[in-house]
Amino acid sequence: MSVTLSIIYLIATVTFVFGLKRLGHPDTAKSGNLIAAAGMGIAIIGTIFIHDLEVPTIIYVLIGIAILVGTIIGWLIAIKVEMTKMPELVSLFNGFGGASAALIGIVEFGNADISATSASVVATILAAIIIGAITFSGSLMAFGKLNGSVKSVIKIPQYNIVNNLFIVGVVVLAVYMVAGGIDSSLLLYALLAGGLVYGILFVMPIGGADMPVVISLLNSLTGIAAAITGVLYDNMVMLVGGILVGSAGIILTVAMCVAMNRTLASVIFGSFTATAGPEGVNKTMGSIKSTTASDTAIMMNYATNVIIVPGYGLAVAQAQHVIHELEELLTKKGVNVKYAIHPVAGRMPGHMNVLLAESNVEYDMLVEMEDINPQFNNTDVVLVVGANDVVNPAAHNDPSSPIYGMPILDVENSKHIVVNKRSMNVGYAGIDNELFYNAKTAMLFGDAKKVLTDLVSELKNM
Amino acid sequence: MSVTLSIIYLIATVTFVFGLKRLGHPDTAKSGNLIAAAGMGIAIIGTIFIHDLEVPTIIYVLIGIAILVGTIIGWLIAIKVEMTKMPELVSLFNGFGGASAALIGIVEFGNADISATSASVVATILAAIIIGAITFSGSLMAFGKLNGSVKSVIKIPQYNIVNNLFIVGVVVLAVYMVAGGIDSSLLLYALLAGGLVYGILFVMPIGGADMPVVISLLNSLTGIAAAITGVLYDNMVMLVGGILVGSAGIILTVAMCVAMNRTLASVIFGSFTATAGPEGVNKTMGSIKSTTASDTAIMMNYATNVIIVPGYGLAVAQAQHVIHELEELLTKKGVNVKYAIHPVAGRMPGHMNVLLAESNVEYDMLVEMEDINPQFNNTDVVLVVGANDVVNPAAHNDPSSPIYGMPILDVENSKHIVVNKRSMNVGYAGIDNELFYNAKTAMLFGDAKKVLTDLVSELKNM
Amino acid sequence: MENLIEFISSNLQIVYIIILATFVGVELIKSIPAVLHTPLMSGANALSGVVIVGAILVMLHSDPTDYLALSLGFVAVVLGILNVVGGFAVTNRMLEMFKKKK
Amino acid sequence: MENLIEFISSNLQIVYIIILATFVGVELIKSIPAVLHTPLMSGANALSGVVIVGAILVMLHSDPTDYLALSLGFVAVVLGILNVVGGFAVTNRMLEMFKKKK
Amino acid sequence: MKIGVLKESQNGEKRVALSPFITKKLVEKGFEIFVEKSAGENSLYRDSDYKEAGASLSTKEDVFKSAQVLIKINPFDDEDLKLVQSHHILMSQLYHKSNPELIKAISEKGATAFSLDAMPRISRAQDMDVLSSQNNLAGYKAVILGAYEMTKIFPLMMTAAGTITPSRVLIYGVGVAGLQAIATAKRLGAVVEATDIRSETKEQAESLGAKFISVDNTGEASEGGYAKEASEDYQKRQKEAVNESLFKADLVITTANVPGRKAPVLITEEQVKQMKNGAVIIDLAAAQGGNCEVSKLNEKVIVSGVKVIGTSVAPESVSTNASELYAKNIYNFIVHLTENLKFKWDLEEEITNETLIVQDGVQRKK
Amino acid sequence: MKIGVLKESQNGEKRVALSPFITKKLVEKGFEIFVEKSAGENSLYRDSDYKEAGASLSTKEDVFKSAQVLIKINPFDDEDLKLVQSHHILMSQLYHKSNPELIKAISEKGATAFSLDAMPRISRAQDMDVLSSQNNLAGYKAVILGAYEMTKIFPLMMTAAGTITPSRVLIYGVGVAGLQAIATAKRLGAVVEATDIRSETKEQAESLGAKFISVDNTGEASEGGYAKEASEDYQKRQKEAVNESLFKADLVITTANVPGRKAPVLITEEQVKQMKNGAVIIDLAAAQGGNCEVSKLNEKVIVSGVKVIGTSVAPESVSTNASELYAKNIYNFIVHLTENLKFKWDLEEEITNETLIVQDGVQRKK
Ligand SMILES: NC(=O)c1ccc[n+]([C@@H]2O[C@H](COP(=O)([O-])OP(=O)(O)OC[C@H]3O[C@@H](n4cnc5c(N)ncnc54)[C@H](OP(=O)(O)O)[C@@H]3O)[C@@H](O)[C@H]2O)c1
Ligand SMILES: NC(=O)c1ccc[n+]([C@@H]2O[C@H](COP(=O)([O-])OP(=O)(O)OC[C@H]3O[C@@H](n4cnc5c(N)ncnc54)[C@H](OP(=O)(O)O)[C@@H]3O)[C@@H](O)[C@H]2O)c1
Ligand SMILES: NC(=O)c1ccc[n+]([C@@H]2O[C@H](COP(=O)([O-])OP(=O)(O)OC[C@H]3O[C@@H](n4cnc5c(N)ncnc54)[C@H](O)[C@@H]3O)[C@@H](O)[C@H]2O)c1
Ligand SMILES: NC(=O)c1ccc[n+]([C@@H]2O[C@H](COP(=O)([O-])OP(=O)(O)OC[C@H]3O[C@@H](n4cnc5c(N)ncnc54)[C@H](O)[C@@H]3O)[C@@H](O)[C@H]2O)c1
Repeated sequence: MSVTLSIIYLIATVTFVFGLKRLGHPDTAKSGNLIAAAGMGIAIIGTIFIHDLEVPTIIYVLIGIAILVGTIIGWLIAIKVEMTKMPELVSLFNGFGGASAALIGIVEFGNADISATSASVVATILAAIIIGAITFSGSLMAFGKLNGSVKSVIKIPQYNIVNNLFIVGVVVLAVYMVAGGIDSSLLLYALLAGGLVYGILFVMPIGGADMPVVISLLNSLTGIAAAITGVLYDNMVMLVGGILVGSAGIILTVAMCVAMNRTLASVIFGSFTATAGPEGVNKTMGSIKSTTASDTAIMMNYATNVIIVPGYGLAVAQAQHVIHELEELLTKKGVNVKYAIHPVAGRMPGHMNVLLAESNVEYDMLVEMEDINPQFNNTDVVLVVGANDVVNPAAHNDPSSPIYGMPILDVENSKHIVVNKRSMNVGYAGIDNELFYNAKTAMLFGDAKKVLTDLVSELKNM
Repeated sequence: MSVTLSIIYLIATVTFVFGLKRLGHPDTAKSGNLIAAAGMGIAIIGTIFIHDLEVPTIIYVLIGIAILVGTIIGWLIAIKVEMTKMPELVSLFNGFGGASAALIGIVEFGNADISATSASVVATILAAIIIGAITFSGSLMAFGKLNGSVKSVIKIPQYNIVNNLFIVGVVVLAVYMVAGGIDSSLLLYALLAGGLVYGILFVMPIGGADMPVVISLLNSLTGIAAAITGVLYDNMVMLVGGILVGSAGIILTVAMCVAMNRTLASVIFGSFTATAGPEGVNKTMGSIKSTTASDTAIMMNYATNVIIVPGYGLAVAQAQHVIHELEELLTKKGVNVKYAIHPVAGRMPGHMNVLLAESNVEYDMLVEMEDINPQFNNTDVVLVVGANDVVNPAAHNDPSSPIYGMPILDVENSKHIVVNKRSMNVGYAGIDNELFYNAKTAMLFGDAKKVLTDLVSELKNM
Repeated sequence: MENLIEFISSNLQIVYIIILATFVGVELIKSIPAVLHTPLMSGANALSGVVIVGAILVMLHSDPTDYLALSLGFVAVVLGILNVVGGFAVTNRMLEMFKKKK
Repeated sequence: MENLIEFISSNLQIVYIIILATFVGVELIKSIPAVLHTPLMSGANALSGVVIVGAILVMLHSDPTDYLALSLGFVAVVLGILNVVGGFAVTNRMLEMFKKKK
Repeated sequence: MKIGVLKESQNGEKRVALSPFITKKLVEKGFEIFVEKSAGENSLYRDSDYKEAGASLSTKEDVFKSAQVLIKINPFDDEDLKLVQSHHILMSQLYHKSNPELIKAISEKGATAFSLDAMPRISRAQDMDVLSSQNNLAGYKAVILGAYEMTKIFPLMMTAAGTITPSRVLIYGVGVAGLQAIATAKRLGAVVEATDIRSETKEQAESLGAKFISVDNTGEASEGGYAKEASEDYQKRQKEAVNESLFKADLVITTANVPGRKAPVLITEEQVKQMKNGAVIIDLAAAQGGNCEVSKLNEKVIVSGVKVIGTSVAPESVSTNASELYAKNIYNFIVHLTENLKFKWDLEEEITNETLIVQDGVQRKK
Repeated sequence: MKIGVLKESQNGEKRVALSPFITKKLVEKGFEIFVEKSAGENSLYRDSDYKEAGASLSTKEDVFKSAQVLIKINPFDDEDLKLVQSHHILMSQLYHKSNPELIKAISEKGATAFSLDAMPRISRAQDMDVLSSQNNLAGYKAVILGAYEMTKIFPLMMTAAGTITPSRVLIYGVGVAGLQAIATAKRLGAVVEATDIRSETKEQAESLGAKFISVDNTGEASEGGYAKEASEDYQKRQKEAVNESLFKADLVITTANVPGRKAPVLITEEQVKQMKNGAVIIDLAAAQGGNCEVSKLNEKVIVSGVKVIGTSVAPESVSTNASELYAKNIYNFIVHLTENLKFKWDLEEEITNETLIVQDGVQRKK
């Protein structure tokens, strides 16, 4: 390989590392993405133009067309699709990558004289095909599920066993081919089909909420497929890039499971036991969305206006000092923070005042209900801490509710609502709260003191 | 190379990575060290026994003797030396490593047929010799300085220029030898001597307080020398291990500079401007030692008894809520925490009580002076926050002092004392405080609120 | 097993590269905020499109008359570049929310 | 410069290994508490004693009559092992303070 | 609609039912307001303030003549009753359960009367709830009064002249007044303990920094957020649980009430005698018979070194705030009852139904 | 050595110079203590408590007869002076600069007298400093008194019946009393502002949560931690800077003193008239002439709706704590002056030198 190309690949590899590194922090993520993209760009261009092969023009033209077509389509899809459809898009693209790897494998299998080729090369080719196929069909399946076009969830009890037997079969076949140096396109297509089927079988039983984890896992697999192809061509940028994606992807997958309070095993194999959905979800009101301290922290960090709604739970948790710390921290970061004080928040008149005065919150940060209600429109994030009845829209909407007619804080008008409480339990009035099921609301479960402390640490690390 | 040995080296390399990783956290550091040591052990044993050379027994015997002698001496030195002498010991050992690399280079230079050897191999050999020599003499110099046996500090103004010219000369000579394929032992010894001299020249002007930084830098160099030798032998464990040490060492060096509030450049080149020593050091009282929030946090984390001494500065910083958070956190970690309340701490009677009550510190955590004074003996860490006069031993020792005769908190009896204040400024009584110059005392400079907040974050990450 | 050992000994440096790259990947991603999980997944996905390099190589090496290989290669390039371009573009859009204010 | 390029192209995998190992080293050490600086330096120092492997190789390869090489190699082994053993032992002692209580 | 504001006649009372600020708001809504001269004096409102707000000032007689709705804080007295006519609508705290004569007198006149203390404790009535608004202030002032009467200070202080131990404060009854008393005493640095028959108050007391003394309350139940009368057995258990704290307390504030009944006796004379020399008891339930056996309304009794102060007038002593809040309650109440400046007389509606005691001479509630 | 404790005779005074606890400590050291009957009564100490502590109880005459050292809080009065003999050593606050007659009378008796208010403000004297220990309590009690007298509450409260704005408290003089007043008012939730002639007090006031009103004080200086008398120019600047806050204040507490002089007048009658209706001024400097022009010692004057209360007796109202601290000061003082139960008469030593006003009939200090 030419030295120039080697150096280009080296540089591309380094951009991948830096890109990934920068993607890990909100402030640098954008530039990280661009750096990696640039590296990818030079790697592609270098590959096309720097070599000492005699390549007929037609091939260049074909490559050019392929790249042009792919670029345009990819670009259009990416910029047109709604934000909420992003995860399925990622899945789709990932499937394409897998397919590409599988196709390469197939071509190379055709090109090679299998019986004469070293076992390790054959193994590499077959691995690329199987893994590529799995990621392709698996990703498409995930895409379909997220998309809503695939709905079926298989409910055979011994499903996992069947599933695992199947993939073992595929691997055995591959080993057989490698060991025997068998050059049979029939078997090859059997392998390919096996990979494709397994991808579907693998993803099928997993619930929709777990899809992101699965996509991440499949993504990691695509990385491995790319790395294997890299070994095939002794191509370092593919090898290292693929491994980076593979290892980072696995770690990311685990992190996503942790963030969802699940284990990877329970996502993949527990698909049957965990169909009930998170506890405390009210059937008639729909489902709740829960969030984490780090997500909330980032949301607040990048917000312009934040309103904190304290309630009785703040007093129970004795979290007044921490909330003041949070407010100070946000203010220092240039966020406008205010407290919305509902007249009957807490359990005695002025409860919130006493509480917040104790932690020396400035009096002019506390805003009365009538004054703050018009401001919610203009608010990026409302953080409700241990309040419930005072933000319950039933007071407006439900004449049969015991709190009907009570004025409430109109937090629903703001862009995002984060509600911290320990559970889905009711407040003083003993009634459910529709707000928690609002599409804009994310629940941040936990004792207020603990949760706020976490928020503060997360914010400090930004 | 035999596969077994390759795998052993691979394992050793992995242990190095894990070892380094674990060394980065206090809870795992010990095991990290042991893991790395184990890896090193198998690499050494593997090297001796797994090969297909015909080696006469005498050489095995010699190797055995060398290893035995080195092990015994190294072990004895390591376990006998006082804790305070550790840094110089590290320097000494590091020098030995460098010397070893240089010796290898010399032998290989002798073995090789230079004019027939590829330039890159010759370059590698010479690089090992020069770098090994620099680390050897530099480390010994650093050892001597820390030791007190070398005291001279050169004060020639254009020193840096001379110094840099010298090393450039050495490098030019080496390049000349590589390019010309010159096989002259005379030049070789000139190179060796050049490296040795430069090591001395390099370390000589640097002040004693900066020695740890220099040692870390030299250590990093030794790593690079090892890596170069690895390239020479196409030996992966040396290569990767050396690079790991080299890169980790550089980062560590920079981190040490940051922790000392200096730049690497100012340590190496600024040796002449910064001879005055840190500001605010009282000539008659000796020198102060400053510390960081992370060090203090670790000390407290591993302490059994901690006493907090609040003073007027705590009130000025309005850090009462944070100190309560710190105290709660420590208590949760199983540390016994108490506050020592001096009767005239602050600026009004009961100032500390008012302050700490505001953050809801339990009354029974506050201990009066007479009751707490006997307990300092038994205390691992005293954290003095914004107090000064009330812990000034002049009240006991100096009849001419305006506070002579005032009872004080006997913090000096505890094992470690950490004093947080913003500067070396005096307190209410307007007098210097000997405590700050005590060998047991470390100053933690900064506004109390900021410093305590940092302490809390550090502790949370443990 | 034997094969593995053989592979290791004949591709020793590759093995080191794989191991070290794995460490790098793991260390880089170890502790990132949950809100970045999706963008990061998306970015990593774009990177996995590096397989396009292989697809291009397939085409470059193809005999212009080997239509099967050519067309498979063509499809592989299209899919690969889709993965790359789409992946980076989507990631970029996701990261819009982290625009610095002030 | 030319030499460098030549080296890179002929030792491509080594270059990758060096770069990746550098990343690993940097990422591992990036953010460690100051109190661990000294033990870490000491631990890294012990690791740099890996040069002993080279010293052993020198001796193994020496002609038993080449007294110069042998004695230089001998000294190199002694110094190297001193670095290793002393380094790990000192590090271990420094880390005594982090004994877990309870 | 014409609204008349009467000057409070009860001894020591300093509040007034309507503040100039609220007067202005009512006038803006179209109400006509007649204020008895110097009605606001003791709450620091000048007659001129009312005039500026758009009210007319006149004598009591003229107020009765001009206005249809008459508002007050305390129950209407004999002098008022003389002036009441059948078209009048009276609004004040009537305490109708314990004041049957008054209700009878009003009925006989053929008039209509709302009692604000009968306000149901439901969420949407919270802004008309005078008991809450006034008890809240009472809780605060009880602590101030206690701190004023004591010969000790509240907070812990470690000084050069020795350590002053913090005062111990014990609160009986963790309702509105009790909670505010806890909060205020805690702020001042006292060690606060509290007890209540309703077990849900434990968390509430703790949320304000008090230690709650739990008494096993099996067999007792609360009704719609109020306490029921306690059984004898409970009283015994309560004494056992609380005595230790009581005998160490420097200040005791009692706020326990059972709506519509005599207040429970929680501290007997015998217990008082075992208390610390110099301790102070503030009995906020004195008007309802007192939680302390020896307390007398509006008197300071000293029993073996313990000062027992029976009072219910605490809100009067913060008359400015108390009047503001009462006025806001009245405002919300009137706005709730009327539409286009006319009463809706929606008797199906809970608030109207509960508070309307006498309608056109017919007594609706007992 | 025999020490006699006299009952305070000054009107309204409730303290006593020695507590039973300290009595016991002195007895344990070997001192003999004679206590006038019922001396501790108003501080809640019973005669029996003293007896248990090892003191003898007797009449005033007998105390003078038995004891050599006589201790008190307030200056010795005429009745005391009749009983004084030349061997007596008197200890109390004598305020010798403003009480020349008293000093003369003592000198004429040929007796010896220490004045505790003359204690130098040096570090090691802090535990004998009665001004600090008593002013500290005065600062606390002044706020309680103010809160008691006001018709508003201190804290901000957002309630269903509307929002109560926090009270605004203004403190003149940020010495010992002023600081404690700031702390106490702040705790109760008021918005606190403070001013002082000494600029170093800014940081101190802020460390307790008050806003400091800075007055340009070039030209003024302090001596050994005390303020000097302010120039007229300063007074003008001060009024300008503070007036805005003064006219908005609900409670004003003045504590400004210049040692050995009449207290500076900081609030004129004209200013009082511009203040809020219902505001309260507590003038803690009333005994030194008062910081407010209209204040009268131990009286409540009402000037155009503003209550002005001149008092210096605040510590008496927390007599238990005040007596404890005073006793501890006296204890430390006696321990300091004696060795083996005998006076050291070390006149070189600063504390002895400064506090010993009359020695054997010779006046040492003016
Ligand atoms: N202010 C007054 O004067 C007064 C007097 C009497 C009654 N009320 C009534 O009290 C209610 C006040 O409304 P609100 O919104 O303040 O309170 P709320 O409706 O009672 O809700 C409080 C919420 O806080 C959560 N919580 C409790 N402890 C917590 C902890 N440690 N950490 C995090 N969350 C915690 C609880 O949910 P989890 O259990 O799931 O955590 C609960 O749902 C109104 O209904 C009002 O009418 C007020
Ligand atoms: N308690 C009383 O009643 C009373 C009354 C009057 C006088 N005094 C006197 O006051 C003194 C009290 O002793 P103390 O030890 O409490 O106080 P101190 O001796 O006055 O020392 C306070 C220290 O806090 C530091 N500091 C100030 N602001 C800070 C901040 N924001 N963050 C961190 N540190 C800060 C200052 O050093 P930097 O500037 O370097 O930060 C200063 O040296 C005694 O001398 C006592 O006699 C007491
Ligand atoms: N939701 C609303 O609209 C609303 C409005 C105001 C008050 N409230 C609630 O109503 C409840 C009662 O408030 P309140 O202050 O008017 O009550 P209250 O004045 O009737 O009684 C005060 C307290 O005394 C307690 N008590 C009675 N007998 C006792 C005994 N034997 N021993 C100990 N304690 C005894 C009661 O439990 C109550 O907590 C409170 O919980 C309050 O929060 C609700
Ligand atoms: N180091 C010690 O041993 C010790 C002991 C006790 C007190 N002190 C210090 O002594 C100082 C004085 O204490 P004090 O309370 O007894 O003082 P004080 O009673 O004499 O005066 C009270 C305050 O009034 C202020 N003042 C005087 N004239 C004023 C004017 N015209 N305008 C505004 N303010 C005016 C003074 O500056 C002082 O702060 C304080 O700083 C205190 O901390 C020191």
